[in-house]
Order: sequence, then C-alpha cells, then structure tokens
Amino acid sequence: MMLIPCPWCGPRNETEFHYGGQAGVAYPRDPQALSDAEWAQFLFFRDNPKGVFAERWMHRSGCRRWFDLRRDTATNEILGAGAHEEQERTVSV
Amino acid sequence: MAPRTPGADLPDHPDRLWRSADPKSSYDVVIVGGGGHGLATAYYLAVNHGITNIAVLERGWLAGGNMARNTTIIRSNYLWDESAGLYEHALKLWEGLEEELDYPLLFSQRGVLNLAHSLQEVRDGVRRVGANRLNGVDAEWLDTDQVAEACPILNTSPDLRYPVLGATWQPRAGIAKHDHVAWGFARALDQLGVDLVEGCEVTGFETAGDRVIGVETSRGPIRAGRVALAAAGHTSVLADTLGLRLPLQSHPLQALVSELLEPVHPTVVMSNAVHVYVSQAHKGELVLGAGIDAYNSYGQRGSFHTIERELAAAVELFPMFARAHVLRTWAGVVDVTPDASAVMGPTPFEGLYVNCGWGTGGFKATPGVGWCFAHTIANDEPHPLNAPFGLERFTTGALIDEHGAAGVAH
Amino acid sequence: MTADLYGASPLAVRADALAASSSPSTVRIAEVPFRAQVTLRVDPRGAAAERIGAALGAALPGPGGVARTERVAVLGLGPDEWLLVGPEGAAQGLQDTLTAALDRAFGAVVDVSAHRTIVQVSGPKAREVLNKGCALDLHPRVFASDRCAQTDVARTSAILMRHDVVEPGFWVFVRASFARYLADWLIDAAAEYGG
Amino acid sequence: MSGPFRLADGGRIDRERPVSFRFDGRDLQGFAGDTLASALLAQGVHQVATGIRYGRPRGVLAAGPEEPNALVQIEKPFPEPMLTATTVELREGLEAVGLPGQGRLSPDPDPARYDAVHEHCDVLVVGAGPAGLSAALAAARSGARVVLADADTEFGGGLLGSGEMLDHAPALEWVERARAELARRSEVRLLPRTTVTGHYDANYLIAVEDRGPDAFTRQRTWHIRAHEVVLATGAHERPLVFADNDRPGTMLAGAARTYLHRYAVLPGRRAVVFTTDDGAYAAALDLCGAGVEIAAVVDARPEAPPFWAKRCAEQGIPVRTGHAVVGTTGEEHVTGARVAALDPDTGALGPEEHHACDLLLVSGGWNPAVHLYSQARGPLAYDEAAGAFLPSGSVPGVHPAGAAAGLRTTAQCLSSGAVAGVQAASRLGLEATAAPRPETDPHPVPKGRPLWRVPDPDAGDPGRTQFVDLARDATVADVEKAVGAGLSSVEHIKRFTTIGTGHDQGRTSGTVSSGIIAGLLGADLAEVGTTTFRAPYSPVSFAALAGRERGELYDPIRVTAMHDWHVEQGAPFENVGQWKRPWYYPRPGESMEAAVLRECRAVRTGVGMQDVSTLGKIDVQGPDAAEFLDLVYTNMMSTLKLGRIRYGLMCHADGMVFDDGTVMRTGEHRYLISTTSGGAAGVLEHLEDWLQTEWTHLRVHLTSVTEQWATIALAGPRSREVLERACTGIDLDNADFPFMSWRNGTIAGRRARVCRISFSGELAFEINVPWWHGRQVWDALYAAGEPFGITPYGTETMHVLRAEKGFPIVGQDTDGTVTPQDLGMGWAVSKKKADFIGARSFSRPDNTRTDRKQLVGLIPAAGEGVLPEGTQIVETRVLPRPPVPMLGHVTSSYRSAALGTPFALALVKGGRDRIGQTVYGHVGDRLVPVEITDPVFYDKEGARRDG
Repeated sequence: MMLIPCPWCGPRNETEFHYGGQAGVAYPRDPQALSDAEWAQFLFFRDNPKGVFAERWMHRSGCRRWFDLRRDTATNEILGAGAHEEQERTVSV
Repeated sequence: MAPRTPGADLPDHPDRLWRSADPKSSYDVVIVGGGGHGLATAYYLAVNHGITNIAVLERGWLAGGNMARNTTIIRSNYLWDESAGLYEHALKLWEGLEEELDYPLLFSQRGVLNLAHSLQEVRDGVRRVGANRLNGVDAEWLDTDQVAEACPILNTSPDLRYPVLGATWQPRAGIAKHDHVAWGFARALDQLGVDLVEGCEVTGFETAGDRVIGVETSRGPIRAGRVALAAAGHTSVLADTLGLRLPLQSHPLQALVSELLEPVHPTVVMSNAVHVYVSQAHKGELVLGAGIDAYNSYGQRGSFHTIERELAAAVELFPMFARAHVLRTWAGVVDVTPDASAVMGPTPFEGLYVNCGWGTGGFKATPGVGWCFAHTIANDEPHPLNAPFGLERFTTGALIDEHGAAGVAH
Repeated sequence: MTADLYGASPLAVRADALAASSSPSTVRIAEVPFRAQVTLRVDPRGAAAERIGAALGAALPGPGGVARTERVAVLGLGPDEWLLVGPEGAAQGLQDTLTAALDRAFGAVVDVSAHRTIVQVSGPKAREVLNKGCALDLHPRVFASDRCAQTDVARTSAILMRHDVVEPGFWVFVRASFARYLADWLIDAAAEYGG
Repeated sequence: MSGPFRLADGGRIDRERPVSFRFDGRDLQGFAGDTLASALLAQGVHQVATGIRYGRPRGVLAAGPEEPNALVQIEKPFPEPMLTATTVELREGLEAVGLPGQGRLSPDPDPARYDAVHEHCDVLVVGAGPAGLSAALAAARSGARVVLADADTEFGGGLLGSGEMLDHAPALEWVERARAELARRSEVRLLPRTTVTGHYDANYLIAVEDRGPDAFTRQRTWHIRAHEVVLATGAHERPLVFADNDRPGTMLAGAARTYLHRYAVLPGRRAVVFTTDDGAYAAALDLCGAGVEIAAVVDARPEAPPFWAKRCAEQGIPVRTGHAVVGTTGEEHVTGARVAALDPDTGALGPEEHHACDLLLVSGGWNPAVHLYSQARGPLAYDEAAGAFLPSGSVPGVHPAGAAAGLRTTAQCLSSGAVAGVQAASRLGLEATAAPRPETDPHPVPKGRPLWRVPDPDAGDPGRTQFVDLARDATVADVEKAVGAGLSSVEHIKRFTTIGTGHDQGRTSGTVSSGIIAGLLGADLAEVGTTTFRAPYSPVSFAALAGRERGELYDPIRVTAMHDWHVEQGAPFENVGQWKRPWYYPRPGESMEAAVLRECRAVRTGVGMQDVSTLGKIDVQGPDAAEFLDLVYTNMMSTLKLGRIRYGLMCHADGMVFDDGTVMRTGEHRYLISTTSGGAAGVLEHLEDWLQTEWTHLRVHLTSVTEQWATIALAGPRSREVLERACTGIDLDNADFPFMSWRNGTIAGRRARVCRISFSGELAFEINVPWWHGRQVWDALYAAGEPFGITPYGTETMHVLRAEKGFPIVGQDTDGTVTPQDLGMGWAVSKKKADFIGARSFSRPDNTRTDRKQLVGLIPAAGEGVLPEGTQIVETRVLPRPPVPMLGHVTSSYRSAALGTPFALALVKGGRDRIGQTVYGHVGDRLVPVEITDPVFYDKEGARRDG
C-alpha cells in the first residue's frame, strides 16, 4: 500500500487516488494540424520506463486535485513532487 | 510405499529437459525473452519454417516471468473476429500440444464460465456467445439455473449484492500446467538444436541504418539475421533503446493460491464485475486472480487491497471458500495496450519484429503466438491471423477493443 | 418542527437502529440532519478570500483545517475549496454573505445542504469504530480538534471532522445516497460494543 | 493426568482446566494451554498424519508454525482444512483428524465473523521474544506509539520453551514484567495471537489476529501503517537430511525443549540427538534433567563444543563427534538410529552402529525468519559463519533484531532488540535509552556447521527416503533428478520437485534444499540463493481477508429519497452501478412483460412518473463556463440562453461517445449539467482532469450536486394536467414554458425547479427539489395524478419508450467504439467550433469508413418474438460455414405497446444505407428475418412532446 503524498491533504493510502499515467503530455495546440500518426502519438503512446517516472495522480477521495509525482516503477519508491511549484506546500494531517 | 493422496501429486517430468547454452556469436534468429511466447516462437520457427539456428535469450531463468506467474486459464471466447481467430487457432493447437511435445501438460478442458452480474453484462454475454458461435468458437449462454448446474458450489442466490444473472460457457476452455508447457517447448527446442541461453540480459541493439543486425547482452554482443522481441512487460524498456515507442503500459497483475484441497470446483469461473477468477488446479489448490493494479510498475508485486477485494468477491461467490487459506500471493508484470489487444508484427526497423501487449491474455495465446510470430519472422510479413494486430491500427483507429472481454480477462 | 420544515432526512429511517446501536460507555451514533452546508471556491491568495474571511469572522483555513465562528464551521477541503457548515436554515444567509463578499471575483458558492448528511460518531470507542473502515490516523496527536479530512470510510467517500463537544467524537459527512450504507456499516462496526 | 508422557508439574499449561478433545476418532484429554500437538505427545501419540506422495507415517517435527508434517483437518467446532497441530490451541470439544496433505472444505456456511481495522503507530515490533520485548520497552519508554504483535498465545518467544533464567529468576518472570509495563502504557497496543503476514510498501503491514472461536469476531485483520518496524521474528531450526528422516519420533531439538518446558511433555523416553550445531546440546541436557535417557549426542562435526561436552560428560551423556545418523529404524514410530562415522571431506561412512531410541532429535542449525524483511525489499546474503541467509544492507525504517538478524544467545537478542527500539525511536526524534539488560545464563554463543545432506548408506536406491521437504514428500533423489535433467536455477528445481510449495512454504526445507542443490551443482550456495519470500508469512483464511465486505456490505447500495416508496410498491430493483433503481412495478400476479406494457401505455396515453434522481448533476460556474462546455461537449453550448436546456454528447479524445445528458443554463455564468446514472463520477473526473491539467486558464468551478436534488420525471399527454393541480408559480403553457426550458415553481409548498425535458417523446416534465423534499413532492404528484390514473414506471419502461424514439443509451447502444456519427447524431456535433474533445479523431481513416456500424432500427418479421439483446446480425438466409461474417448486433430490444410489434435497435455495418433491407438475427440455431428501419419508430415528427 503506497503512501502517496497529496500536496494538499498530506500522505494518504494509494486507494484514495486515481492514477493518471505519464505526466506532462500536453494536449496539442491545434489537433487538426496534426497528421493521423501524430494524433495517434498523443492519444495512445506514453512512456513506460522501468525506473523513475513522472506521473499524474488525482486525490479522488480527498481534495480531487490532480498533481504530479516522481516514482520509481521498479521499487514504488516515491521521489517527490513533480512539475507544479505549488506542490511544495504540503500539509500534514 | 503406500498409495499417494489422490490428485495431490503431478506426473513425473522426463529425465532430460534442456541444456542451458552459452551464446554463440551469431544466429539466424535471436529471440529476446525466454518465456512461453519466445519458446513457442522458436519452436514453430524450427518445425514450421525449418529455421533452427536460433538463440532464445532469457535474462533470468527460463519461463520465469509471466509464464511462471499466470493462472493458466485457456479460452478463446473473445468478442471480435480478429481476437477470436487468433485465440481459437491457439486453442486448436493446445488440443494437440500434449501429443506434439510428448509432455504431460495437464491440459484440462473443464470449461470456463464468464459470469454476468448486470443486465448489461447479460447483453454483452449474449452478444459474445453469438459472435463466438458464428466464428466457430464453441460457446453457450447459460441462465442462472444452468450456471448452478455447471458449478454447484457457486452462490447463485438472488440475494447476492450482484447476483449471477447468467454466464457464457466455453466447454473447450480450461487450464494447463504452466511450467510443464514451457518445459515441453524447451525440451523440444533443446532436441532441435536451438540454444536456450539463460542469465543473458539484452541491453541494446546493434543497428546498421534502419536495420537491426544484432543485440548487446550482458554476455556480449550477438549478431542476428533477425531479432524478435517477446519480453512482455519489459518490451518497452528494450524498444526504448532504439527510440521505438510502443503503446504499452506495464502493470502488476496479482494472483494467489490456497493450500491443497479435495476437489470441489469442477470448472473455471471468471467474473469481470467483481474482479475475480478461480479454478482448482490439478493438485487441489485453488488458484485465484484479481484485477490489474492501476499504476505502472515493474516490481512484480501488487497492492494488498486488490487481494482483499478479490477474496471478498471470492467468498461472496463461493461461500464454502471461507476457511480456505491463502498460501502464497505473487504478481507478474503485464504489458497492456490502449485497446486491450496485443501488438504483433514487423516494426519500422528492418529485421526487428515485436510481439507484446498481451496484457492478461498471454498464456492462453502461447501456441498461437508462436505459430503466427514465427510466420511473421520467417516471411517478413504477418500471418493473416496477426495482420490486424499491427501497430498501424493506432494511427488508423482500427482498434480491436477487447476491454469487454479482457476487463479482468484471463 | 424540523421535520416539517425540511421533510425527511436521509437517515430518519435509521434513527432507531442508530440509537439502538449506541451505548453511552462505548459509542454513540446519530444523524445530525438538516445542517446548512455551502461549498465555497475562491483563490485563497486573493482579496476576495480576505473579504470573505472578514465577513465570516474567521480566516479561511488551509486544507485539512477547520475554523470556527459562533455559528459556522469552515472546513478546508482543498487548496481553493471550503465547506461551510451552519445551523439549520442558514444556507441562504450564508450564500448571500459569501456572494456579497466575493463581489463578482472569480469563485463559486453552491448550496449543498441536502447533498450530504452528517453522522455523529462519539464516545470512547468512536475512533476504534471508524478505524474499522477509515485508514486515517485519527489519534488526537495527529487528528486534532481543528482538523478535518476528506477520505474513504468503508466503501464510500466522506468528510471527517473532529467534533469534541460533550465527548470526543467525529462528524462524518456522507452523500445522501450512501447514508444508509454508511449507517448500516457503522451499526455493524459498533456491534461488538453491544449497544 | 492427561497422558503418560506428561510431567507431574511444570509447564505453562493450566492443570486446573482439563480439556477433552477427539483426534482421529479417539477421545483424549489435555489441558488448557496445550496445543493439539503437545496434548497428543503427552498421550504418546506421535503419528499425526501421513505423507502426501508415499503415505508414510508422519509425526510432530516442530513446536510452531514451521511444522511441515503434522497437518490436521479440524472437524469441530467448524471444519477448517490444513492446520498444523503445533499451532491449534486445544479447546473443549475440538475434533480433528490427521491429513495426507490435502484438506477439506465444509459445504456449510461459516457462522464466524471476521473483520478488519486500521492502526497507526510510531514503532511496530513484530515478535515478542527477548528481542521484541526489549525493542518495545525501549521504544515505549521514549513515548512512542508502539504496537507489539506476536503470533503465539503468550509473549516470550523462545523463552517460553527454553527454561532459561534472567536476572537469576525464571526468564518468564521478566517477560511478565515487560508485558505488564507495556500494558500499562496508554500508547502501547499489545497484540498476542497476531501473526504479521505481509510487509508492504511504506511500512504497511498486514497482521491477522486470532481472537478465538468464542470471540465476537473470530479473526481480525490489522492494517498497520508504522513509521518504524522492528522485525524480531526469531528463527526456525533446520532438520537434517538422512535416510528415513521422516519417521514419527523425529523432532527438532529446540521443539523437544519447548514441549518439555512449556507443556511439561516428554516427547520420548530414550533419545538420540543428531546435530551439527551447539544449540542441540542444551536440549539434550534439559531432557536428560527431566528423566529422558540420552542414548547419544551424535555431532557430525569433528569436535564437540567444550562448554557443552563438559556438561554432557557430567551427566554421563555419550557424545559421538565426527558421526552422523545415517538412517532410522521403525515404522509408525522411530525405534532406533543408525549411526556411522562420517568423513567430512570424502563423505565416506564408517561401520554402522544401532542406537535404540523412541525419540530422534535433530538440529541442522537455524534459519532466521527473514520473510518480512525480504518482503520489504530487504536484501539477503548467505552468511558462511551462520550457515544461513541473513538480512543484509538496509531498508529505511526497518530494523531486524535478535534471532531474525542471525543472533543466537538470549543476551545478544536482548541487546539487539533494545538497540533496534532505541534506533527506531531516535529516527522519530524521540529521546530513547535502552534499559540495562537483564543478566542471562552464562552460555557461550552457539556455533554450527551446516551439513546439508548425510550420504545415503543404502546404495540400491539412494536418496529416495532422504526427505528434503517433508510437506511435499520431496527427496534428495528428486533434487538429483532435477539437476540431472539439466536444471540449475533454484526456481526451476523448486518447481520440478515442488520443494517449498507446501503449506509451510518451505520454512524448514528452503535453505537445506539450496545447500543440496549447491552441492550437486558444485556451486556456491551464496550464488544459488533461495526462492523469493512472498506474503503471507502464514496461511490466512479467505474469510479473514474478506472481512465485513460480505452480503449487503460487499458494496454500497445507493438509494434515492423515494426509495422506500418503491419498496412499498413491491418493485423489483435493477442494479445500475451502485444504485438500486426500480425496474418495474408489477401489480399482484402481473408478469414483467404485462407490467411494462401497462406502464408504457400509461405514459403514451395518460401519465406516468419515474424517479430519475440517480442521474448525475454537476454545477458548472465561472466566467469561462460556456467556453469550457464548448470544449467538453460535441455540440455548441455557449449559445444556450438563460432558462433554456440543451441535450449534449461527450466524447473522449478518441472520438468515441462516453456520456450524454442535458445542459441547463441557470445563471449568467452558471450551468447545471446532468450525466448518466452510472457515469456521474467518471464525467466529473474527466472534466476536472481537463480543467485542472489542460485548460488551467479557464475560470470555471465544478461542484457535484447529484444528491442535492431529488428528481421526478412526469411524462405523458396528461402530465401537464397533473402538474397544474400540484404546482404553483409556473405558467405551464407551451408558449410560456416551451420544450427544453426550465422554471422555478412551488409544489406541495416546496420550491421546485421544473424542466421541460422528455426522454419518451411525450409531453414531460422533470421536477427537481432538494433531497429532503423528494418523498413529499413525489407523494403530492402521485396524489395529484390519481384522477388521471398516474402510473409509476421503472427503468424497463423508460428503456422501451426511449427506444421507440430511437434515443440511444450510452453503455447499452454504445460500447466505447461508437462515434456520434455512428449513432446518427451528427446533428449534435458542432461544425462551427474550432475544437472540442474528440473532434480530431472523427477524421481518422477508420472513422470515415462508410461501412462503420451505425445505429438503426429493426423490426422482426411478422410472428417473430422479441429478439434477445446481443443477437448477432448476418446477411444471408442460410448460414455459411464459420467464420460467418457478421453485420452487427442488437443493442436494445423490446415489445412495444405503441407499435404493436417487437422492435429493436442495432448497430449494423453501413446500416443507414441498408434501411428497408431484410437481414437475419442469429437466435440460437435459427435465423430470424428482420427488416432494417430508421431508429425512430414512434412520432417521427416530434409532435407529441408539446402535448
């Protein structure tokens, strides 16, 4: 049972969260300008590293905020918050 | 010595299995991944296509990945034509495999029930049975009473939180003994002169332009006329070294086993809605699988709450399992695609072929994969059965969406 | 009369069962119906948040914190989200106060009084009962009197607020459609303490 | 007296409380405090079970959960399979039988209750032996919140069975003082009878407490989240591998000592002790002191430990160094040991001598119980000196201590436990100091030298009776065969021989088999390694892990404010996600089909009412709400005027329909959107995802208000008349209150938001009131409708009515592979918007195929019945050989009162171009002709919606 650090609610059991896969995949600025292959990359292709992975989680049973996390997919070790600056503002519950 | 406990023991293995080979400097075909798929592919390359200068490279011990960790369910009752074609081909091969490999695979066609717990699952089940029958796959729709007859220990009371409203039934489906399957192929390959190289991790590829000409391994470089990837959950990691992106995510998939029990469970029961599937294996142990854990992981372990939820479902469906005991839990790493169907075919790299994304369906497909992947490698083009499973489908949108069949699907 | 004004609360039908499962020496479980509940969304760093704090008489707490005034408890549910809990009948007044203080700044005020009901769980065994289905550490060292949390209780989501008035206890806010399930679960969890 | 082998006094048993039990059909007696094994041994019963493969008699090898042999089936009080006699507490009325390795489940329902609880602590100490107690004391004295769990019925661990002294008094007095001190501390929780079975990520541990058959809860699963964990889990003694090493009467030396000290039982009268480890000498001396004749201590090592050799000499116990037990005699009980000199280098055996005995004690050294450490991803390494795999490296927050860390003496264990407790507390920032260590018996640190296998003196069939894994009846011959077959990985050999897969998961056989394999391969044991340790540490019943999530508590039942009314009417319910929705409302004796036809007729000709509270509702507000809705719906929402309502479709980015509902504009920057009943949570998550992570510039807030509102659909040509009687404050004329608009009014004195929405095609209203008022307003509407014959209807009638109108249900007429265009709902896809979720996917090659499956209507040929939903559609009148090309399938199918015929909706390849064609439904083995039609069957002009 991983302990996921929600930036707002503090560390909670993984069961409270919804997993969102790879972080930082932006919606294309102009999807219509993309080729079918490029659009397929956005729709279906995500990194799948063994090791450190920047990924998205949403605190479904808590504050319902999405946030990014870096986790080692080989060990489940959580290495800290990812992209959002605000995430440093953790609280303890 | 006194008689053995009935059923509690397995038939003996042959005296000779395989020699663990040292790698040569080059092969016609190098197969990366010594699991069921890699072994079956090598086997059909040899027997169907006459190619025997093959190395199967396994980073750990042979067939020690998902092949050693799955719950051994074999069935072909998939919804879409493409899937039914491939899995049914596999099932037909299963039906002759024991004889072909001359190995006791304990292939037991005891039938599989896929339970429906909601009106929508009933519709989906009837739809799938119809599609199966028209595709030549044996399938029946059973109402609740017929389900109770097929599996008397199942709780078919209407008072269940999610009562059993019916089930699909594939009589030819069943289970086999996973290690025996892998070892049967390995022994045959050993006799065919194929090199099975254990403890040999592939770390990268040797390329010449867009052509893959060999692999880098923990035991030195190996040249290859053709390279075939069959590394399941680790395929992404390997493809990454070539900059080849695959639509895969690797997740833990857990299973557990009970102590040995006198036979009570005559068939295989699967339930998508409550996420559990159960059979009683040859020695008498109950073998249970759960849903896939949601997050990416290569850790070969999952989360305990998945197990707890699975057991809650199991005890609801099978009240008599209350005092059975969990003896051992474990997890495999399954590679899942966006449409829950596999990827098998050539790649943008000449001489490189990929077989991955089997998710929870890998074991049951084993001989079918071997047959088709060997064809793909030998002819440099897909077999008609795996042609729909190429990477192009993600661009065109011609997906083979088996989420319904694969939801928990095993 | 409350019932006349508000109709039927989600757990009116379980009132007797909850009372029967309560025991003064162990755990007491009862619905606290019809409280005014209003969701507030606003940027905590903006002037509007300050205006709201001034209007309420209590600064908006951070996530997991609870601020209390004489009439209202303000629960910090997230970085820009609060639940205001007031006495029966106060929902419209609260909304007016918040909307006025918001003064067309970007934010949201939504009446959710009927969306959830509240179950009070109190007494010496309250923590033990809740921890049968709640994975949070409810020890007073950790979950003090000014704390709240959104989390799972058994198989439903809930908001927990420490509510130590007469005796140590908790308010559990649960969505109305799940209220009977939660009540049944609590009755079951408390059964060993012999109500 | 409870048996000829029970000593007159001593032990931890309660002689005041005799206990009657039945084993293998014999009525026997023991005492409270006995295990089944100790009670049987007291009676001289050694054979408890039989081996699984060869049926050989098997006795009691151990005194704890590591027992590989003594498997029993409990018959009473309630059947439970495959327990070890060494861990079954003796209770009045217990009935058990020995098992041949396979248990039996009861067909009767288990009456016991099982539950779960979450616990948090600063320091979890696993194991309450000398190390665990010391650790718990040190941590507790620092003020830390401590949980101390131990599988045994009482604390003390190894001290319970050793007869040792601490501070010059029986060690158990120290144990009791420690326990009492811990029990006094409010922040300490003591959990005896609690086995920690799994160690998961971030120090999350699962423990199962056995509360006993008479407890309110039979077993409780503890989910413990600990900052720090001290693993003081002890060690298991290893047996030795020699011919016929499985005969009853063969016992681990430490176990015999436990039976003596803890249970006051002599496991035999005349013993041979075979050891490669100093530890067995204490057992020999203790038994000797209790009156057991020690025929010989056979030590395979060239020299005996001087400290112990001297004591043996004092007691007249012969010590045979450089010798080994090479075999045994006896059938149902060992009658003697075959002893021979063993050349340590060549393995050559000297001439045999025979020592008569009824007890053969064995000790091959000790395996630290590293299971939990390994589960916590702690690395293990083979330690040559210890002859065992020990914890190595470190895992943050995990502290192995005592015998689990490879330590041997009580003094070492006490010290290392205290250090671990102090370290754990210190990592939490607490000030901790270890209390002075109690003074221990002055014993030297025991040493051992592993002997993995004694050569088999029987040349004919070597290794066939040298059991490596007693639970699996796996022998040295089996291992040799596996290696001979070409296998070299310990994992392969384990699978070949099944070693380590028994109920004990190889506790006594794991390291021994690795040692034998290393020997056969000529490899280093450190490299051969062991197999992986997996949870659970001990078998756990399914029911314990299922806990209370059974029956009605298996999954939440969600109900609406009007639920009890539906129950009172006798409506059967349909599960829709977690919701219970009334399916139909049968009158007494009425069939479902008749009820649904009646309900449909009522709505088409009079008035009906339905509880539609389960639809999801989301409040959307903010200056950019309109822009946001334009992005998430396929249709244009920004042009919606205040007071008006629009139907909307949502797609995922792949262009496939995933939900639908209505959008109601309730304010300048405010909307209320509805979702499908099952889709509410998913839609909110989807919208929050895009809003929070993609379109962060949009000023929009979303609030779920699903349960804020109870919602009642009032449908049928007379619905307006009903509402006129019940509702004030709204002019209900079409002109003032047009279709797809909403107004505020008052019903039964309650403020209500009334919408003109129709899912049946009839004139219809949807009335929203706060949940609290739902039942009252429902009753008022029902009363107002009685003169019109108002008819409540359920989900089935709703489905029929909407299907007659060709309205699809997402999830029934779609399956995640269907686009809006496939549904014939291109009208709901904006051509004007620059972009919205899913837009780009509509132009992918596969989505522009003309032979995509499209939603059409089907009318079965005259005289045919209702097509089963799910029926496949084929083109030809006669079935060709498989695989048969399929055109599509029936998604919805009903009997229609209004149409006077069965009808269906279906997804059919190129369906819209096939309208008018006859195709065939594949029903059973029959082909049913059906005509493809437009999906709108009823009131194509939409004339009825205004009444």
